[in-house]
Amino acid sequence: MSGDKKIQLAVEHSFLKKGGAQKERVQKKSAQKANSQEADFTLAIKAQLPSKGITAIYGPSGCGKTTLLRCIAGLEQADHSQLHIGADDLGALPAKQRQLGYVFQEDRLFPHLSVDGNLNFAWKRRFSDNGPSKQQVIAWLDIEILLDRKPDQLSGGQKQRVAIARALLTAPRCLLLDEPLAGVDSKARNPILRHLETLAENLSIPMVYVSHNLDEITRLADHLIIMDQGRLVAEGPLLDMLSRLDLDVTRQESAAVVLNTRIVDHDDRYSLTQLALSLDSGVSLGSESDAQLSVGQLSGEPGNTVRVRIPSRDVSIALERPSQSSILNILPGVISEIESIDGARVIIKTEVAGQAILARITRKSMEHLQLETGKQVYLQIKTVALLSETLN
Amino acid sequence: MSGDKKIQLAVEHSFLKKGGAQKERVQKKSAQKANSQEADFTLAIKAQLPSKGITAIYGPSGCGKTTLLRCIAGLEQADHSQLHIGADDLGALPAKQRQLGYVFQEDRLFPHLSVDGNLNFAWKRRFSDNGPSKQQVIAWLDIEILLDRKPDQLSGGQKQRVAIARALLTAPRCLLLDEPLAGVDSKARNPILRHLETLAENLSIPMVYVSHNLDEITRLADHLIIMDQGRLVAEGPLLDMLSRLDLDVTRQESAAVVLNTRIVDHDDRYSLTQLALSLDSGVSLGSESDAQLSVGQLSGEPGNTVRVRIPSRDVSIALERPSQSSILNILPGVISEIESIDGARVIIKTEVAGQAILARITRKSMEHLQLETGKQVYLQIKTVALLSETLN
Amino acid sequence: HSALTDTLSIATASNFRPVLEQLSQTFSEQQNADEARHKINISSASSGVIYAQILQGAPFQLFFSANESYPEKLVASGHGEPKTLATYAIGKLILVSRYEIDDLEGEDLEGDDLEGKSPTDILLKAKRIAIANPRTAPYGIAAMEAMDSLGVAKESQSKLVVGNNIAQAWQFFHSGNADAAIVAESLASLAESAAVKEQQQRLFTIDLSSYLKHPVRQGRVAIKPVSPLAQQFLSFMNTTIAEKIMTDGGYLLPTKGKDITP
Amino acid sequence: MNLLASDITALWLTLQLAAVTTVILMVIGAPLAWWLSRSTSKFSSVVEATVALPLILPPTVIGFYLLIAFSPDNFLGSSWLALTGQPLAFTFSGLVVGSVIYSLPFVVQPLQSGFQHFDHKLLEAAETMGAGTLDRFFNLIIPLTRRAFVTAALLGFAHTMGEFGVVLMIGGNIPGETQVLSIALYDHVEALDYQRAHWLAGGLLAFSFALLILLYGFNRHKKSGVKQL
Amino acid sequence: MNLLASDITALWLTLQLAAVTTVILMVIGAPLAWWLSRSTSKFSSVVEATVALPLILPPTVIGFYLLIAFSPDNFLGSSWLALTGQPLAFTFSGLVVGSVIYSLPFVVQPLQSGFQHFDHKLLEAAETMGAGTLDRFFNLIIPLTRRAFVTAALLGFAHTMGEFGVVLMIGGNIPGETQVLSIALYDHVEALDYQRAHWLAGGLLAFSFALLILLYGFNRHKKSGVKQL
Ligand SMILES: Nc1ncnc2c1ncn2[C@@H]1O[C@H](COP(=O)(O)OP(=O)(O)OP(=O)(O)O)[C@@H](O)[C@H]1O
Ligand SMILES: Nc1ncnc2c1ncn2[C@@H]1O[C@H](COP(=O)(O)OP(=O)(O)OP(=O)(O)O)[C@@H](O)[C@H]1O
Ligand SMILES: [Mg+2]
Ligand SMILES: [Mg+2]
Repeated sequence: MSGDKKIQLAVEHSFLKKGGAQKERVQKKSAQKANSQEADFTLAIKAQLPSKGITAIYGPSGCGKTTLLRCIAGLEQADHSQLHIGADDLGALPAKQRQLGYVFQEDRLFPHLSVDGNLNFAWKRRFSDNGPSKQQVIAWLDIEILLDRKPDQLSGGQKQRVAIARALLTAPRCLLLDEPLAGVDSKARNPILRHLETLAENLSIPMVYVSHNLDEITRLADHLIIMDQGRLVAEGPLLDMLSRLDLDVTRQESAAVVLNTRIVDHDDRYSLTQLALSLDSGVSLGSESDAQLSVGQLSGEPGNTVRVRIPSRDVSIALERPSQSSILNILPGVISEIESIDGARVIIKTEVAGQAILARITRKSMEHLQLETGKQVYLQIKTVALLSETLN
Repeated sequence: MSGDKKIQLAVEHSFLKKGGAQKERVQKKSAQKANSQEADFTLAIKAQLPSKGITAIYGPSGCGKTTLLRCIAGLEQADHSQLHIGADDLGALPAKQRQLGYVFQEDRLFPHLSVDGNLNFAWKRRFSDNGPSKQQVIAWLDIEILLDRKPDQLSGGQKQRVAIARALLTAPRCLLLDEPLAGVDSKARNPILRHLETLAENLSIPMVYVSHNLDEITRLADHLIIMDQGRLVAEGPLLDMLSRLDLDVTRQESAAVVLNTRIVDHDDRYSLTQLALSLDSGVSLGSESDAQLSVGQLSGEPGNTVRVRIPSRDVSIALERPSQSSILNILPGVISEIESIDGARVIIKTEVAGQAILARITRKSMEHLQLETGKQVYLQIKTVALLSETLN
Repeated sequence: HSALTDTLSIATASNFRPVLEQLSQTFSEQQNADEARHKINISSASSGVIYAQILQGAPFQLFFSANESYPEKLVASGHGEPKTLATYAIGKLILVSRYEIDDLEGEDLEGDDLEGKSPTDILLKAKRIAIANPRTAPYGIAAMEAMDSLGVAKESQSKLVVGNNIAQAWQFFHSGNADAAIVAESLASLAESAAVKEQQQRLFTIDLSSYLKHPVRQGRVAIKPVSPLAQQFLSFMNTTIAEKIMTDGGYLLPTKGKDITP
Repeated sequence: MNLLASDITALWLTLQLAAVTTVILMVIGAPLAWWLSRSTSKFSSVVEATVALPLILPPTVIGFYLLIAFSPDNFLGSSWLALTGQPLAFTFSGLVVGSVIYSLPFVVQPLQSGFQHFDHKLLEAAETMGAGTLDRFFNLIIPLTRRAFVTAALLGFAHTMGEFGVVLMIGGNIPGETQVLSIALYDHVEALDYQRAHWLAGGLLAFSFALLILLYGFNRHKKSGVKQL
Repeated sequence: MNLLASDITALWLTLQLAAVTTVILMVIGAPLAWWLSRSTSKFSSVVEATVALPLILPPTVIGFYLLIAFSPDNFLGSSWLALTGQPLAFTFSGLVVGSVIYSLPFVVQPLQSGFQHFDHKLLEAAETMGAGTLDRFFNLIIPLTRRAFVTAALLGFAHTMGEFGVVLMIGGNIPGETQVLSIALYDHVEALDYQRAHWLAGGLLAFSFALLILLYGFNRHKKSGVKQL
């Protein structure tokens, strides 16, 4: 509801070696016992998440993402755990009173109930009436025809969609999603992502979204937490995080930056929309066309703000403005940072109209073009790369 | 073993409406009953797969991929089912005698056994001694430190890796994989993919690999089956399929073509490798440099054949050979086909040294550059886009 | 058949078992002195069960019933040896109650039917009267008959708790759940000699034999073929030692003339 | 041939006893079994063993000790008398108490075994949806371990129906109050009234058989809906 | 105080009977329960009901009919005699046969209930690894339904130990041959030899209690390893 509420989180938890010992966890005497009882895995995270929008948790397999969600939901008896959503202290509440929605990594549909029964189970117990209706959720996730089936008559992706629908129906005050789209194909994925965003926006339900799919995260998240081996590696607003060259995310094959842009115009003939990188429409009208992008036609009004995503592998650098090329989007920029990824490749950060764009190119090209910090260059961004990757 | 053996497959199967009726499936009187007992879903597939290499099955959620694998494995009592691997008729055998490895969509680890116990279960029952050793498999999937754990002490991705390892250890004569990497992060994914390829190559274990991830498929498969709603949409060698403009796969965001190339030279200074598109090293030495690609350094000897993958979104078109750009790979080509995707975008197929490359560009650019069939153009391919996407 | 391994299997109605155990022990001591070693197995159950089992070929050689009719039926069906059919004991029926002496204003009621302290008073005063099942147990029939003679049958009907046999009727009483019971004297003497001694409460026992028109006559029979050892045991039953054991155990001896000796 | 009025009375009484006992057993047994299946304390092993003890002793012997315990001289008997004004021995209530104690393991054991196989993950999912303990119990555990509940109720009911030794000891065979069918049947056998025994046993068997077939047929039908369970 | 030699004999005999019976019950009961839990035919409902029937009849009555069936005049008794040269009634073998029939439902029911909850998916996985029926049974089903097996064996064993009515009828209370502990104990009670009864019952209870605590403690310990089961 209010913008400056925060979700505050501090969790410590260890899985001790030896299956059985787990239950007889050292409590008072943890100090002495700690060394004798070696831990298989230790989670220690302290973070502040915005209470609005989507926070993504990113990290490799086994880094503790699921464990963190379980601690937030109150399902894991953490060694130390604090959780505040705004002024409410949830840390001491049992799971059933936390009013959080949880989409588990495996679907956990109730096998004795039909899909409809599963949805009703959640609907009957919903925490408030502010959530979406059953009809809405069923339509969003396109599960109308599955309603009469039992879970064992569903395919993997169908199960996951039903599980998401079920979690949405409880109208939780925060939604935890553990790789909810891992088994869902790309066609079904887009509408689901869109509806999740809408929920986060319109109903101000914050979401914590676990994924190791960077594509998904850059398209969805507002805030990003990067984890590794149970620790927090970095944390911050997505836009900042994605242009930080010191992080591993910017070196990934699927690395991308996200830019805030403003709709300038629609080109109905070619079904394109012009976007300006500078948000302030008054300033420097003259240079505006320099920092404009063409993307597939959007529905917003001119002046609306939209976010676009630019994968760094799609950005190439030229010293002169190229012509006679199919590449429509050519932006002038200034190199602000160069970092090498491996022997063959470097990543180049450029400033364009106050925002950062990353380009990944070969070291050979870099030397060939004599690129260095401060140099004025042209960024070529394939228009098409922007299509269907826009968010609003 | 022999190259001209084939896997022949013909399956028909229906899930009838109403849970209970499923078992009392109409047998003799199917003709009359067929209309009265409406089917929830019907699978009808007839295909011939190569007995070597990896066949990918691609299709949206719920299209019947898992059901098809289950029929192949003999786990689903199909209405009609035929399966020949070479001369062997497996259609009538029960699942336990088919000697196929199956990685299920959900891990199906035995909860009472440790990871090691699960691996041993498979190892003790292996179908032949030609398979990889336990040490190898453990190393490939990087599960050494998990050996003592019980399955419920593993993360989602870890479980999937153990499940793959377990299936490999039975040394099956054919491996069925149902979205095995859905929960595995991209870092862990690459080595697993590499080892699966090695297995398919060196041990001539054919694999059937279900995925709705086109990236994964283009990187891995030799043969592609595209399904929708229980039917076969198209089928053929991956290289052909990926350049067929009539198929949906080429319009996907992640569409790509795969090219056969030959190593020409290594450039140690910039850690790059030069590849030639024409496989025959003798022919037209003069024009060779025209159809060459730079990719991240590979380990093969000059003359070796390698496959590279070129995403169509990474290809842009210019009428003149561009200079002063970070794009190293510029290939001359001739437009052979143009197909529009939607209002804004078209896909353009070009012939380069006898192979097809697809470029996805805006309709605006197309009109702007006056592109049409038969026109001579230059294809710009970002070098970097090829890195880490090579196969050998 | 070496005498060393000779076994005598005796089946007995449960109520006679304690006495039979003493009898067989004494018998064995005598016999073993003569170096004729043997083993006696005693099986007890209700007479009806044993009867049914013998009909189905149970390996018993002697059967001590709690009534006369089962042995007779066995003879009629050809299982029993007619020559060994006899009445071996007559049960004494008694009334036991837990009432304190003061309750009945008497000094010593034992053995006698004192004036004003009649069994009728006790039966009328009792809240629960335990008897053996009149359908299946001879002592149950006798108990009903005695209450009839005492003229309290109607009043008692609703107070009856019915045990499967007298031992159970005794337990109803002994555990304190019933305050009076009509059982066999043999039980009372058994109780007297064993555990009941520990109990502080004194028991009142009143002999009801005089109220019975049909005393409880217990019959026996040997099952064919009759082994020498079985014959020897039946002979032993007529010795004075054996008779003393039986009377001590709370049974009356049948008139000598009716006994059949081999 | 004829079942006497007394047999009908006994049958009716038996059904009442079995029904009341089964209900009590399920109410006590289900939470007990659930606790036993989840608890890891040493104490629970002791409770578990205690519940199972009636299994070991012959029923008549249990009946004997219950008889002693029911006596107004002893704690249980006297407190019951003080509370209800009625003795425990030779009453229907006494039979119920005895049957509950004797049949408890037959209810707790199958339930516990069923609960042990219960997938904890589903409970967690319900918990996040705000379902409390009772809610989860009635809407997840019971339907998902239905088979264990059926088994438990069946064993409890049947065992009470067929029970003999305990009832014989603490019941006192009072028609209409404590004379249950098993004892009536036994009486017929002991009284060599075989014909009546055959009729009664045959009738009982036929009735039970029909009931069981119905029950199992129904159970089997429902089963096919949920394949994995 | 003193347990007589005859009590020791009876104890020993009882343990033998219970052990032999339990082994036979598990061997028969496990496949039967598995089949019942999987079959969807109508016939299996009939079998299921038949197996459960001994639950309903009082043991003495079952014993009575078994006694008749065991008679050399009847099919079962005469064929057994022809096969083994020994009668069935009043022998140890007869007790075993009777106990198996009587205790069968106590073994089949918990096993069936356990099997019903078994996750078929794991069996499929094993099948693709070439595991045959027996292999799957011993390496998956038994360990994963361990608790149901323990329950079944326990109920079977204990019920045979405590059994009374059937054994009395078909056994004939013959010391060393068919006089089991429950009957010996009952005899002591009937002979008003309460002290010996107390000692015997107390000893039996203490022994069983110790055994059960060990068993459950062990079970509980192992349980914590596999959380979901
Ligand atoms: N019950 C347990 N006992 C011991 N170790 C455990 C237990 N559960 C999880 N772990 C370990 O803790 C680590 C974190 O697990 P977690 O499930 O949180 O990973 P994750 O980040 O969700 O991974 P993935 O992306 O593969 O799902 C892993 O190394 C895992 O093996
Ligand atoms: N037992 C069943 N009874 C009825 N319908 C079923 C059953 N199992 C699967 N189906 C239906 O059959 C269709 C194919 O299912 P299948 O599991 O093969 O899909 P899939 O291609 O593997 O999908 P996914 O990618 O989501 O795993 C789906 O529509 C599913 O709902
Ligand atoms: Mg996880
Ligand atoms: Mg699937």
